Amino acid sequence: MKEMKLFLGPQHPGMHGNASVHMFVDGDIIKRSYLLPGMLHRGFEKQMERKLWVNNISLIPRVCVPEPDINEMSFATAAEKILKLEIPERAHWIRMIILEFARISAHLMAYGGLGGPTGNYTLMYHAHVDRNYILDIFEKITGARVYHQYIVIGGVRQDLPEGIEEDIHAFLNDLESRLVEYRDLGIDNASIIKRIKDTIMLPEEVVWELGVTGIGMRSAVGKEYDVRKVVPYARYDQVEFEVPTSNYSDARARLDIKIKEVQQSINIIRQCLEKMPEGPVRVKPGRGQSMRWTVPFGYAYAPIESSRGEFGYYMVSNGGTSPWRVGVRGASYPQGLLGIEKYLPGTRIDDAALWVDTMGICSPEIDR
Amino acid sequence: MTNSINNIEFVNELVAKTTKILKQEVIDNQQVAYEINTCDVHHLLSVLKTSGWKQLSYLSAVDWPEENKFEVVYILFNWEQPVYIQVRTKIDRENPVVDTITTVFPGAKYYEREAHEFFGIAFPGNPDYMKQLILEGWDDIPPLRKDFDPSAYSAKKFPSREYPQDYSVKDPENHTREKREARKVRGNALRTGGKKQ
Amino acid sequence: MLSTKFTPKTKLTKAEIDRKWWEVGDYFRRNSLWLLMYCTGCCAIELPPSMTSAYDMERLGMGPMATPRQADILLVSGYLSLKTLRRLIYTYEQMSEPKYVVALGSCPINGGIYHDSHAVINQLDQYVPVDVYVAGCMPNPESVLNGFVDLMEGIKNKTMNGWKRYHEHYEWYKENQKNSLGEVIVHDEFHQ
Amino acid sequence: MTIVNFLIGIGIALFGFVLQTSIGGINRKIVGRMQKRHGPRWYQEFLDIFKLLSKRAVSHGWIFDFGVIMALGGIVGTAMFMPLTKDILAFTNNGVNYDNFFIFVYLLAVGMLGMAMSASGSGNPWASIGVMRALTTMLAYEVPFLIVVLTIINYSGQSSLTGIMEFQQMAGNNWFLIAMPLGGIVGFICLMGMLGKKPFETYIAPAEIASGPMVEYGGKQLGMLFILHEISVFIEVSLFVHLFLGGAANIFEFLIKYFAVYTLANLISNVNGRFKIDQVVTFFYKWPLLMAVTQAVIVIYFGWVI
Repeated sequence: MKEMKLFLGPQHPGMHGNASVHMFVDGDIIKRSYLLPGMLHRGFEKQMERKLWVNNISLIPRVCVPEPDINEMSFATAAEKILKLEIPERAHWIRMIILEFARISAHLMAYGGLGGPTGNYTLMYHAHVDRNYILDIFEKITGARVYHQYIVIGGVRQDLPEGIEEDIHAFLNDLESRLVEYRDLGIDNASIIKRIKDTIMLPEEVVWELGVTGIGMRSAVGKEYDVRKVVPYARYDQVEFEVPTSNYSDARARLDIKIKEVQQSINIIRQCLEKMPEGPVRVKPGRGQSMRWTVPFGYAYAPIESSRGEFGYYMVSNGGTSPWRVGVRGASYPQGLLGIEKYLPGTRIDDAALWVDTMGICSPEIDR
Repeated sequence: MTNSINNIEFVNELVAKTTKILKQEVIDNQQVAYEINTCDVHHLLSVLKTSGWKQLSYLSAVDWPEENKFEVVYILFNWEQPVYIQVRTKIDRENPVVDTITTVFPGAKYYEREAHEFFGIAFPGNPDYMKQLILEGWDDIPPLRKDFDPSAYSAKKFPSREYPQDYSVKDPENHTREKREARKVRGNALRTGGKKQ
Repeated sequence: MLSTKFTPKTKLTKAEIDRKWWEVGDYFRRNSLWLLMYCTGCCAIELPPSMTSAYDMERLGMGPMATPRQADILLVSGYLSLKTLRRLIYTYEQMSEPKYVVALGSCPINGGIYHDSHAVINQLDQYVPVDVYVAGCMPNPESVLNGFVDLMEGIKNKTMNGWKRYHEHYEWYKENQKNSLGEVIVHDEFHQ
Repeated sequence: MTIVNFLIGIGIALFGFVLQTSIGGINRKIVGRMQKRHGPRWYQEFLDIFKLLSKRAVSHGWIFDFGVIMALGGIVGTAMFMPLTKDILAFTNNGVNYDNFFIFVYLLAVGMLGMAMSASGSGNPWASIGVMRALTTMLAYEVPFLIVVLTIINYSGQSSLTGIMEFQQMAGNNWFLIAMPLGGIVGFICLMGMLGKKPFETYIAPAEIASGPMVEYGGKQLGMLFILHEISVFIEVSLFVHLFLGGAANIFEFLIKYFAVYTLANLISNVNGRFKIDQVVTFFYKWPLLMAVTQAVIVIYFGWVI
């Protein structure tokens, strides 16, 4: 049969985000494929060079839409590394709470996204309900549902509101009790197991070849390669948590790790609420006027463990009021571009949407 | 990590043994930076890869128009001895050419394509580096160079909305005072439960 | 007092009959609006909450659809880069009429936070006609739903005529598209 | 055969459309409640269909248009033969009922063929993949289903639906679902496949092949396709009711059984994911086929019936 050309996206219900996978299929098997990125290109790296350090805080959350807080954290830590700035102790703990909530929200979205390619919409609807509760908590803490602009250079924007601890505990208990239900609807569901077990493999040598990080790497390598453990930022060295791993990376193992990580994030948030000291949450960074402060000359790379892997900002300052160069290392860059080119071929059309979903490909951070 | 200082010393020795270091910088206890000659990049990266720095985290460039140089940056990471290594090298801005490193790190393929697209750096050896990746039908100088002005490009290409009325603030002094007074009135109204005094 | 019983019956002209039928069609159209899920930008992240159980768009008879042929609303969710605009115009022209365009966020209105970016267009209604704008960065699910209710009102009042405008001023729209895009047809390595 | 018969037949097809569309709407509401939300209005499906009919159509050549009309005609023609209860059926002559099971098998194929033709005529690759998958799925479920139905025909000694109905009702409501448990289960699984419910929804699969055969339809053609779909669901569910649930003595019994069967299929569908196409085929050719053959052997050679 002749090779046929198919587009998965940009306008396709199976594609998350605005990117296009071009596939050449023979029958049902994909022979060649490419990702066509750039539909979400906004010129972030150029925009950041033209804005003040303060103004950039409103711009950066938009780099990765499903999980905006990692951008703020990465930007703030990179700048603090250049500034050699010590931020207040309480701010570290609040940052951790925000980051872990962002991780839960992104994991729930990705796990609910399993409902799209496999067709189990009930799972998707339930996951989005819980995610919406997290957005409500974010709204209480930061004032915004999605783009919080909460983690700023020198701490966090404001202290936690009174009485938020009860809300958080109530939600966490609720979510924890429902994780079993998520397993039953998703990865333990007999009809879905047929789709995700022993398929969409990610062997160890592919991980090293592409440079995949995050869940993909941990599920294949079987070691605790988590930036939070290996290069601890904030106060991750002072909380106890496990990094779930596995030695056999099929789609099911990766989704399984996602659910386990949600459990670990719940534990981390509980510990944070317990260990959090009182005190100020923000210091004034840099010198100069109230807004137009400067950052000294320097280079820094700030890696953060996002829900998809190592996410980092490479930042160069030349001592001015705005960054000289900001480079964004998208967590899904390797598997999104080279992975689709090299390892999507050989799978079936049915698997393409699941491939994109379980590898955790986020198109806005590839395009910037 | 208790042994992070040892790790950095280990890296220092390794890099010093391999190649000539132009400049060295310790950013924090898990991150170091080296500036080296362009011709040594390939050799250093392959040595680092065999020593365990198997992951290429990032590859990009920085534009320094005053020096008339591009600075190409490679960030490597080793999960066993957690040190981030930034390898930087400066190349001529007029004729920017760096040899590809896809033979060492296959994952660099798309980073190099992107660097070519946004800075115009050529990577001979990478088969596809000339192809456009993110931009489509680009008709100007590469956009991340410092002499490219996106605002002028935007004004030239995309018509902006014309507003029938100008809402911008003409007299900042007066404006802030008015605002402050309005805020005071509003606060008073809230404090007294909406009743006028 | 005049009795309505004996008023002479006037025969309806063809135009009037057409109008009546159109009104009947409008009732069905506004109660069953199908969206095209084209996530052009970041506002798409607020669509899942408004579509799923938290805000449940299906109460209003709306739902996501797989292909442009089946859909009624082209939902432009957020900023549009040049590359997206090219595909958006394809998509818009594929949809069957009557069709409506709803633009979410401030970026399609005037460029928003990306007003001086080299890749993002500033004003969507230069290229395709827009019926409803929902401002905000990003609009809450409440305001998204409010925008759709506005669209339904507009269909009832016959003010949502974007697709007719596109027919009437086709040359003008095409010229604008050409000026910004260079060429509307896609050329890249994947479209050999 | 008079004009009255034809009118009754068209009435039955219309009734089937209205019935299935309302029950489909109610089911959307039920599923909505299951997914922690309100769900649409119960008459939403009617609004959808009439809206589609009110839109302008895009044509992709005459095969595309003609195929839809042919499919709709074929399906309406099939529905005209469907008995609602023992007494309500269109074509009857001096006690001879023209509602043989094989009529439905053959006439349904006209509808399917028309749809396949039209979808291929659109020229979209997703559509041709969808059609390919739909035909493969049909091949998969037809074999076990036909074996079970042939067993029933063999056991009851007739292939007329009203006859089978009466046969079940005579012996004190001994439904074939209970009399032949294995066959009943196979019948239900095959019904899920026929309805395109979720483990076997492979040929629609919005997230994989962008709703498959329907990818190029919009406006009037899609509206006709929806009507076609509703009527074919009516035919398939009614077949199951008549063959396995003892048919109906009066119209209310029919409505209740119909609603129960369709809702159950829908609920099962909504907590499952969908299979790949090769998994659908291997699934049907493994357990359902084995169970159907076992049932046939038990019934035909041993004569054991509960």
